Amino acid sequence: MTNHWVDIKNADLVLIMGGNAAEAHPCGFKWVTEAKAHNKAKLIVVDPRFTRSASVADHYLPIRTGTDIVFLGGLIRYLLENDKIQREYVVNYTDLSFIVKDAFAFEGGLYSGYDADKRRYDKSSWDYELGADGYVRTDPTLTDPRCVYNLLKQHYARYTPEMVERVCGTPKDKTLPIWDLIASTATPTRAMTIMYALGWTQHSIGSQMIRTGAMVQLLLGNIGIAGGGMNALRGHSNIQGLTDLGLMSNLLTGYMTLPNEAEQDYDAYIAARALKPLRPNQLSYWQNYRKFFVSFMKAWWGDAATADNHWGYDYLPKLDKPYDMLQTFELMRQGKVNGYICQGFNPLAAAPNKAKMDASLAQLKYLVIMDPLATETSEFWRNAGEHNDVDPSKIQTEVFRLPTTCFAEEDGSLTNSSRWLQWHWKGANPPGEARSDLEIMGALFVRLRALYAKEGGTFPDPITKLSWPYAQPESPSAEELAKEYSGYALKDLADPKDPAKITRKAGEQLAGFAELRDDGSTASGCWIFCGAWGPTGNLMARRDNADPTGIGQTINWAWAWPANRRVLYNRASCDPAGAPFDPARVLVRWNGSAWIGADVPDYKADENPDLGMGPFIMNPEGVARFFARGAMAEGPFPEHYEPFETPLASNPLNPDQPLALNNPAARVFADDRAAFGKADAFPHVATTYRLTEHFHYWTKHCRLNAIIQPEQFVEIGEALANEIGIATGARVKVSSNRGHITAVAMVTKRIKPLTIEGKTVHTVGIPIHWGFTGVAKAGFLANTLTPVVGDGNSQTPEFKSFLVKVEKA
Amino acid sequence: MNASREIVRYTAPTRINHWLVAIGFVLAALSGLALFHPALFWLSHLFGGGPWTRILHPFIGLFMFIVFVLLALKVGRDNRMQAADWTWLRHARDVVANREQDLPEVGRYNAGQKLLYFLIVLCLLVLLLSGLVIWRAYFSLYFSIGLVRLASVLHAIAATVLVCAIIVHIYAAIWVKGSLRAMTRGTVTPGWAWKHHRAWFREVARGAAKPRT
Amino acid sequence: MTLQSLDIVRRSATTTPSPRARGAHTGEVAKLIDVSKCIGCKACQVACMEWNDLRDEIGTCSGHYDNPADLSAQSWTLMRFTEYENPDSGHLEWLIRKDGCMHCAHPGCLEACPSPGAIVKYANGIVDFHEEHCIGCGYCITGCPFNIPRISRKDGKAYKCTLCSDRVAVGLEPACVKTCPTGAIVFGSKDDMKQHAAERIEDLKSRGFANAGLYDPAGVGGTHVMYVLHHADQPQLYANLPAQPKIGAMVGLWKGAAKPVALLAMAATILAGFLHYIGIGPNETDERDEEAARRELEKPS
Amino acid sequence: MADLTRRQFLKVTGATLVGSSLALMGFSPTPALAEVRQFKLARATETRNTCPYCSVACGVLMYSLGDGAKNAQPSIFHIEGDPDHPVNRGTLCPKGAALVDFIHSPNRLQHPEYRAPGSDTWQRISWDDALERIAKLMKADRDANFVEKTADGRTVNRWLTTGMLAASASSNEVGYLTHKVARSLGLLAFDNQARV
Repeated sequence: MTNHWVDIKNADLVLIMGGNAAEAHPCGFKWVTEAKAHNKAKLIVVDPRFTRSASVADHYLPIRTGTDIVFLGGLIRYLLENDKIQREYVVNYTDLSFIVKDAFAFEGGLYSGYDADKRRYDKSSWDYELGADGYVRTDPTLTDPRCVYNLLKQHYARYTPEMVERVCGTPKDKTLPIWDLIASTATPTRAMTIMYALGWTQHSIGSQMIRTGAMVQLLLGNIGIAGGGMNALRGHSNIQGLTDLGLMSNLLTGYMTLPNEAEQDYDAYIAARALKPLRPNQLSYWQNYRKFFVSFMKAWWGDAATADNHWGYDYLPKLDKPYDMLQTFELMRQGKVNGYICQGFNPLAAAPNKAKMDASLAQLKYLVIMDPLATETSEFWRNAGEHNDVDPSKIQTEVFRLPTTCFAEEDGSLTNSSRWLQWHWKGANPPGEARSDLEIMGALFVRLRALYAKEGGTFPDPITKLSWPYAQPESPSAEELAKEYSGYALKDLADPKDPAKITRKAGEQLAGFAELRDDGSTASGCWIFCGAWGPTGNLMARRDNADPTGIGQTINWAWAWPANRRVLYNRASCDPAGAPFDPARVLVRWNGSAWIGADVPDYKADENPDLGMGPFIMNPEGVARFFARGAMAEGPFPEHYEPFETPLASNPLNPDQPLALNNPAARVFADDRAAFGKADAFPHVATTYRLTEHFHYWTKHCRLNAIIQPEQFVEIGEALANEIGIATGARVKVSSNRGHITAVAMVTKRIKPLTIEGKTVHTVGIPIHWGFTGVAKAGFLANTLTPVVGDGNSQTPEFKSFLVKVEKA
Repeated sequence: MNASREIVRYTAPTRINHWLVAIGFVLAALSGLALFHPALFWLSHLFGGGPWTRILHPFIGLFMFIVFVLLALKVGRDNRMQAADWTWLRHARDVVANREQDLPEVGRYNAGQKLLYFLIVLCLLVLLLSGLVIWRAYFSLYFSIGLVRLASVLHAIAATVLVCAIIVHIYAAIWVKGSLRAMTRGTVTPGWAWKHHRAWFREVARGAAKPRT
Repeated sequence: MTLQSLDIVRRSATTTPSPRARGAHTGEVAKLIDVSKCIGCKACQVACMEWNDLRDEIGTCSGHYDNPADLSAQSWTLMRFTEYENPDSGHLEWLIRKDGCMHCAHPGCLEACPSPGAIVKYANGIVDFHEEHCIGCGYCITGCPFNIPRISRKDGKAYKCTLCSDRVAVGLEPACVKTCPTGAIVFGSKDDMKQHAAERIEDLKSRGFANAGLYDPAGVGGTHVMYVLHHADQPQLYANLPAQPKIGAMVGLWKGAAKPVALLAMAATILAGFLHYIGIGPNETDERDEEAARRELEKPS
Repeated sequence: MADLTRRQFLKVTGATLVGSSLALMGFSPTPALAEVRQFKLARATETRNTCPYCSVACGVLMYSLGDGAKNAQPSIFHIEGDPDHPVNRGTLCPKGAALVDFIHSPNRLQHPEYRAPGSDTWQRISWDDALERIAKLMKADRDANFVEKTADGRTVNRWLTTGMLAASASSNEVGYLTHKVARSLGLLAFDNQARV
């Protein structure tokens, strides 16, 4: 979330699209009902199904799953054609005036530089035109045909309301009034927030859908303001924190990235990330990358990280390609992975194509499970009848299942969608012999380290030299670790302006990332968390909920990254001179000498606005990008591509280019491509989702949740039910090209058939949540049906759009 | 038949049957009244408390109904209304005033008894049917709440009528001396029979009437 | 006798007034359910079971969102889902109503209950069942205009929402109210709730629900659980919420007039017999009757 | 007497005729001292926590048996929302409201278990044996398959034959430690649930 949960109450308009906040985040959704009740806000829901969110919305529009870019692209066209944009905002705070290289082109659904064999782009043409001064050329009048504004207009010219109706199935006469309502927030005093979740991310073009939404918000001047923003509603309690901490195949902590194997030179690695400003006087905060990186390496390898060994640069593994989950399971299926550790994760249930997952896991020599609950993954080898029809005697995997504590039995912090780090306390002991993950990881590491110390082995240094300063080495405490990732001084730190003045004594906690140094004198395990445990103590445990301005900032409640800032890009809530766009919702303002207000300014705190520094300080441009440059796999502007399993034979936007039917830059493994189904055999469009009564695959183990939603079902519209001749409550078989499930049919008016390119398309809703362990009625894992293909950038599987056939069971 | 000998009015099986009905009635009435009116809820203590009263009452009722059916079948033939009965009824004031001399001769049962018979039959049928409908433990769930409400009222009305009828019945036995022994020892004196059921007395005297019940 | 932490103003099967010199310290309380804010998440169902230590059976999916399928001794509240295509607007509406005890000012259950003190009404308006006095007759079900109480199969006693009387007694809100994520359920004094409802109704009217209104049915003297409905003119749309609930005429008769009338009738019958005996006296068979009988018997036939 | 309805009045006047006289005879019903259920949290220990499900991160209050005395074994018996929390303000969704059933789920794992190759059952194993065996398996695999340099001489120091999926609900501290351990071993096939 660029903003935060409570801030939603400041919105005048709420667009829920690509998510179902009422269903998946009911307690956060309360701030939507607050905005409605006390801010006269209107709620718009765009979704293939009439959801629980839609049930309390002012406006609902149906849409075919996977076509959100068409709808939003149409909206962008509408805003540009009708000049419903916040001009002062877009001209000053976005790249609309930037000139793009002549070589950049888009034709027939493909951008310049496409290599069809590698399914990859050469992105060199996807960039701005630089002037002689080394800075990007701009045209503030927005008249240059090569400026981003005109390219954008040109790109979305094809996204007409008629095209939206043809592709999305959303009727034009219903769409236009909604677009008009959204356009009303282009004024500085009206704010719209967009709330989305996995309904956007779980597509092969998910990242681009989100970008399109962000572009709408930028055009309307809705980013950085109270009641605005692009608000990703993360699905799990600490997905945000674990991603912030870099628990991804290609990341280090704080969104630093692992080196590629080509990056053998440490300084080049830093230089590629410490981006120089692309416009005059821009902060380009990543210029400090070296400080973040060195402090990080000091936190991990302590004294073993020295300037001489480039702070242990070679202790880090280097990538030849991404090793995301889908890639790893592909390698596993090919027999190239021997061991696997699942810490509180249930991939057999959560990953696409269960049959492939079963086959992959069976290739392992050993599998280690750490979980509080009996997950399906831990029992993938167990024959559970039709729900998991495997032969244990043929599965040679050794499986270890280690019982862990649950939330109630441990101390620590979680980071929510609002980027708040909140401390929690242990209330009871775990059952039986269960142990915390800290104890397990600690004990495992200490054993490994001892084995390497005793026996030696391959490249033992990063293991034996890893900094492990914990009082009980087999059981590091949450407090010790929090202090370590927050950061502390390794030596007395002198004030750079006055070397005689010591600002921080050795061993003292740091107040924030501004104190980090690149000379090895500071340690911070995760720079964006720096200050969470500051010199005054654990700020994550703060519980002052005072909200003096009444706009819901509560900045003394817990601690938010970065720097306890609650609304990202809040500088953009003010005009270029530093006066708030909307005097009724002031986040920050320039008082002539400093930036002050209800929030921590997302800006240089004493920067005079007249000097022209942009509000998007992490970007070297200082402004937000409509033109993504090389940041996205598929191209600088979002383009609609059909899901990999589509009911259509061609992409209506690019009917003559077969390569542009699906995302041309998505990675698809051969066996997974072979497992795709076609519309003639699987005519119904399916989408999977959560129900509010359950959380993922956990709460089927909880009696109370099993009571309120006991048994697996699928939702189908009345029209489809009539077609296949079933009534609600009957059992149906739902098959994809990868397997089938049977479940109770819930026949509903809330799913209506859509007319797409003149043909009727039925949507089938498949709630997840059931499996072959738990106290709820046993069911099929919904991912028996789903295809293995990820988003071109994030490799998030396409769970939201695939083809099935529904028939009477 | 010897004049000095008493006349058999009820055989032992009939008497037992009657008293089983009577016991059933008393228990059903007491337990029913406990459930019917809060002022009488204390009666539930006789049955082991409220829940036991609630549990037992319908079974007692069923028992009473069954034994009553046996009795009613036995005495049914003698309870058919005849022309003379209507005359008797028109002289009800004389009956109450103990002036029997002006009444038509009465058979085994007088018209009042016959009416009571039919009233009890009716009440018990209503009680049975309405009782099943309001029997929460087993049957109520099969009926709409509206029907349960109607049945509750009918049950209460039928019970009230029955209780009143039985009070009349009991009083009659107290009032008409010599009646009680008919149901305790089975016999009446010839004078009693001659006075109250002369037609029946004469049948007995003719030897035409064998004690059937 | 006022040992209760909530003062009782009415007890079932009790013909004399309860002590009532003291008022409720909180005044009359009420729960307001704003159906237009409800997302049917069932948090209230869970919070209710969790707080009251109830666990219903794990049922099956019947092809509807309603789970469990009905109220029970273990489920004191239940979301009822209705898909309604509004003929006026052409819009689909998913009407979701939280069903449960309405805590009527004139409770039909209490009226019908034969067991003294098994059902009580507190001064603050809560109608509560005290199962230790419940005899399991189910008359409360018969008496309730909303079909709420349920008899447990475990103990044969009747159960329903207590409005968390144990929480309210110590100054807390009911569990369902506290948990409701969207604020669709609110709790406070009945006056405050009516005022809150008025604000909500105004908002709903501004959003095109011309018939939005408060459901506080007069037929049962008003309730301490009220609804804000978008279609207050058609309460039956919401899973057959009664349009004009009242204690049924039959229940009124059964529990009203019938009781004194019947006792009077019985007493009168006894009295009549007694007076008859005193006034007219017994009908005795004397020696003359025996003589007459003897004569007849001796007559040759 | 304002609340006395006509119906009640009838009862009072009409029916107590019989009732009161019987009551005088000692048949008065047991005085039913109806009392609300005792408030069950009066002295329970209250511990603050965060709901482990979605990313709203609602504040929860956990109530456990005992007052923290050494001889009392705490067991959480009730959870409700933290009214001070700025986001949830005491509310909880159906998952959060049911957290106590997660803590006490019959499917909570109690002790380490081991499933041998080809077996169809779990067998119990001690922590020491489990950790020892896992560490040995990992080391053997790492030592055998660790890539220090590529064929063209680039230093890569990666271990690709073992992978790890980290959690989605473990704390930042667990995540941080897990990352530290995983990367020090050279793992690249390392992800968390953010991907799915």
